[in-house]
Amino acid sequence: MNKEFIEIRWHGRGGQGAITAAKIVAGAAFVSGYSGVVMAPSFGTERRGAPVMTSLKISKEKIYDLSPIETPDIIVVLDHLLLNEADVVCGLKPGGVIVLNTPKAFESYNFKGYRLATADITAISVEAGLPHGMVNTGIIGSLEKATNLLGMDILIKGIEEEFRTRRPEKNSLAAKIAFEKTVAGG
Amino acid sequence: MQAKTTILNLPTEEFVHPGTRACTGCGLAIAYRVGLKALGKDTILVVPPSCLTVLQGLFPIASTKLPCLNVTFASTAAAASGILATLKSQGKDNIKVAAWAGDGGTSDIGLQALSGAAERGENFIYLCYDNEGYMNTGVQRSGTTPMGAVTANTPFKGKLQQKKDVPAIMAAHNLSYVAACSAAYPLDLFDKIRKCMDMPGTKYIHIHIPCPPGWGYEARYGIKVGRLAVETGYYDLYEIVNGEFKLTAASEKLVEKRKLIPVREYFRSQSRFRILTDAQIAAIQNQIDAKWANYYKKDE
Amino acid sequence: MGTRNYRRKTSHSEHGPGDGGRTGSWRVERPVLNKSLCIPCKRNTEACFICWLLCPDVVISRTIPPKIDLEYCKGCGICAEECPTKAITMVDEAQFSEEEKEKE
Amino acid sequence: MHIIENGNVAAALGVRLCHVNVIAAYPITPQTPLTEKLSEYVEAGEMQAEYIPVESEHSALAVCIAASSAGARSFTATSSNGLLYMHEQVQWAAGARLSLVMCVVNRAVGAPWNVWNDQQDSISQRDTGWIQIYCCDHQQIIDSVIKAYWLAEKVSIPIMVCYDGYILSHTYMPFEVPEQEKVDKFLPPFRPDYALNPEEPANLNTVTLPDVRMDVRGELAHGYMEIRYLLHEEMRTSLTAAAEAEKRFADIFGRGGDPYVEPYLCDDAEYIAVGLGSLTYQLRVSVDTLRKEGIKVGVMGVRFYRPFPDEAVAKALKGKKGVIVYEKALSYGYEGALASDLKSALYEHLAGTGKLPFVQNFIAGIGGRDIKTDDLTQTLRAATKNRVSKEPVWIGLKL
Repeated sequence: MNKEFIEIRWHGRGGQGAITAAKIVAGAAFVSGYSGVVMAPSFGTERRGAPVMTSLKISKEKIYDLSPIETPDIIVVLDHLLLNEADVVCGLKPGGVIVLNTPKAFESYNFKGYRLATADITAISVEAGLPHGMVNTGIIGSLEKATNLLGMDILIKGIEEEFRTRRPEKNSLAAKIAFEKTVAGG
Repeated sequence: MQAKTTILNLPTEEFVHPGTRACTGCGLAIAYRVGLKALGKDTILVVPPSCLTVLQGLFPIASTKLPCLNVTFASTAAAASGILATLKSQGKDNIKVAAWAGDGGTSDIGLQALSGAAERGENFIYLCYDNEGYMNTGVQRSGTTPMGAVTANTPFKGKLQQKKDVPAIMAAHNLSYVAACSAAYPLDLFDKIRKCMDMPGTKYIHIHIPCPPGWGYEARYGIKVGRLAVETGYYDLYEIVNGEFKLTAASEKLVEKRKLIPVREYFRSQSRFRILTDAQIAAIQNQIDAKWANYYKKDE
Repeated sequence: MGTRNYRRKTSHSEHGPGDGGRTGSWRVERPVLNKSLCIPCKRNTEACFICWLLCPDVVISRTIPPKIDLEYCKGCGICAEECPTKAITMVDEAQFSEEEKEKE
Repeated sequence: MHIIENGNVAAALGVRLCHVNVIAAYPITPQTPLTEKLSEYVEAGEMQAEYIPVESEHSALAVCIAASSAGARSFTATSSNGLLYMHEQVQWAAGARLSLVMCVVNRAVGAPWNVWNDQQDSISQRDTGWIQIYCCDHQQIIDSVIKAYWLAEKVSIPIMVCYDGYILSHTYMPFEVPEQEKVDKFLPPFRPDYALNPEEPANLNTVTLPDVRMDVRGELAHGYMEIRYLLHEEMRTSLTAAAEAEKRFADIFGRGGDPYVEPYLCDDAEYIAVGLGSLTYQLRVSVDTLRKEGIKVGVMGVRFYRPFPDEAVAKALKGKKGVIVYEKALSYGYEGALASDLKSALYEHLAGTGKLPFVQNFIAGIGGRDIKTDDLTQTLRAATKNRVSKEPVWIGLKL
């Protein structure tokens, strides 16, 4: 993966916190020296429960192109059921990474030509002490495990900063557990 | 209870200059002149387009000695809110804000902004001077034009609909003070403005304004026509203080007297009602009698 | 003659009399006071002043006797109509000579 | 300090830094998060301001007009039909010479309903007597709000700070938040020439006659025409004041540039793409691609759209072969308003020199249709070969 310019597309449901997760990663990328960071939620009428998308571009240079991501390097899916509803891998670069929150086994998926990473973030988050369904911090741990992009330290710092008034330790714990438990393909 | 103001103790300071462009015998000019005496010097006015815009003077001369912001037709109460916000941010709590708008500017185009401001509880006095039509543009019907009145755009049949009851609409906003006044009873208007001035939130005062060209009577009879509206029980003077309705002044006395002048006399005093038939007048008389029967009942 | 250096660049009006001009010229009839009928005049004390209260044009003074500013009085006749003792009567302007009018 | 936030927050922070006294707002997508954020600042005590949640946009601007007339620094924001509903008040604020700043978060106008970005809303207010500034990123949004207050108060003309809905308003990117002390140094407290008050009563915005008239002191006062002429004249001279604002800002904050246009690789270019807002930054990517192919092309963003910086524009376009104008709005029945304005400036300054470039107009992104960088590159490449069409060409139209 070209680490000068990375495009990540996040798939979640309205209310699931995909935007917050992307924002945390954006912030961590910026402090890691990526001066170009652009995070754009899918525009329009966001409704709780409906599928939503967020795109994140990370670059060493200022980003002038704010148009939607067409060929992402990484796809993050916060709910495995979205696989049935949307073409989440659309445009994913060959050899691109799919980070998937799923209770199912890694082996039960077959994404030819892509690198898959899975974890049961829903269960991990509960284990970390978060309310059921809060998966947007755990998934960051999986993303880091799958991509080795920014380093856990800086991501944990970002999570604790974002959630400073809302259970910061439990949120960072979810990311840490997810990092450990994520199964990533080669 | 507040002592009633008399002519002799009415403040002598005038806030309106002579030589305005108001029509000869303008009812608004009387109410405005006395109303400003009640409001006093430390007042900022807000005025939408209306006869008052003309009365107030054309650039660069103002007929009014109080600061005034002329605003667009639909925005009176919102503009009052803006001035209030500024005064609040500047800590100037001694300055009052008063909006003076016509019936069209209140009951029709300005109602949304007024409702919004009243709901927010903006602390100002809104005075609607009701000459029952768009007089400034040449006498067209408004929401408060009464049924049967011939106007420039109800030329033959007269207005077919009832007058919109704006004070009732405002009372539905749970205001601290709503009152109905008349230019023919300027001291009652003075006392009501004074009474509500320090009450919280939005205060609404409706003023019945005889209009010689719009209503069709000789200028000299303006006060008499206004008084007839009250004495026939057709237009009532009242106030609603924190939800409590009470007839006031001449209307209150009518309850004691138990005797109304037939409304026919009011209608026949103005040419705008010339097309009302005896049957129509009788029907309106019945409505008035029913309304007053209710007042009498409450009085017993 | 231009107005480039006028004080304001907005419609910013300052107050003064006679925006509508000398509105006394609008008058068809002139109010004339009969002091012998006027209540404050008769009693020589502050009283009545209904004419002052009801004048739409601020042209009647609250004095004994009440004075009417004919420069601006539009001649509506409300004062005459409402005077409880009929001390004010409306008189056709034509009855006043040109000379007299100029004097005012 | 750099933060990563969305464009609406950038605007809200700018408003907070300017110590605005009165805020009035009515919700409309995609502006809503901006004024929500301001209500948060006010309720949390992070900002000393009166926040009026009005019942309509018409009233929002009414509140600001009145507040400004009474001496308060005032702010509102809107989008799309909200701006159209304000239209009467927009004109009023300019005629009353009020130093207002309003953010317009650009969105398509109805009918039919559409919440996505184009610029038809603010372009339709072009002739209202407001200064219009267009932003390309969040740094420009926050800086423009601050500069706009200085300029509006200097010239007594209201200013719209326009930025693309969603593309900027809801997109997160890093930007520097100016320090409060520096903003206070840049922007002195608001001291209007006159503020409504009983000690010095005046009747404002009264009926004004077609001709001049004597005032109470015996001095001749303007007629309506003089008042309106001065609005126009002072809008023209506000171009100079804008340059002063830019320079003062650069001196204090160490950033800024040309106040009117933002050129990229224009000096040696033969063809120049021109537009308003974030689109011109996207066009930089196309320009980079075409430069690699050896095509001498540049892009120029017009930041200051009204008053129109005709001289700066003509100077930048002088000697070019072609001007390719990309617009997210148009004057229905003719062409994009910016294209017309550019033609007018070129004709005025270059007619007879034999150096008039052709002007090609593209319409893009209407109602939020995705503008793909590839499409921009292709259309730009095509336009450098031949003028494509006399009529504006709609990019990505699927008819």
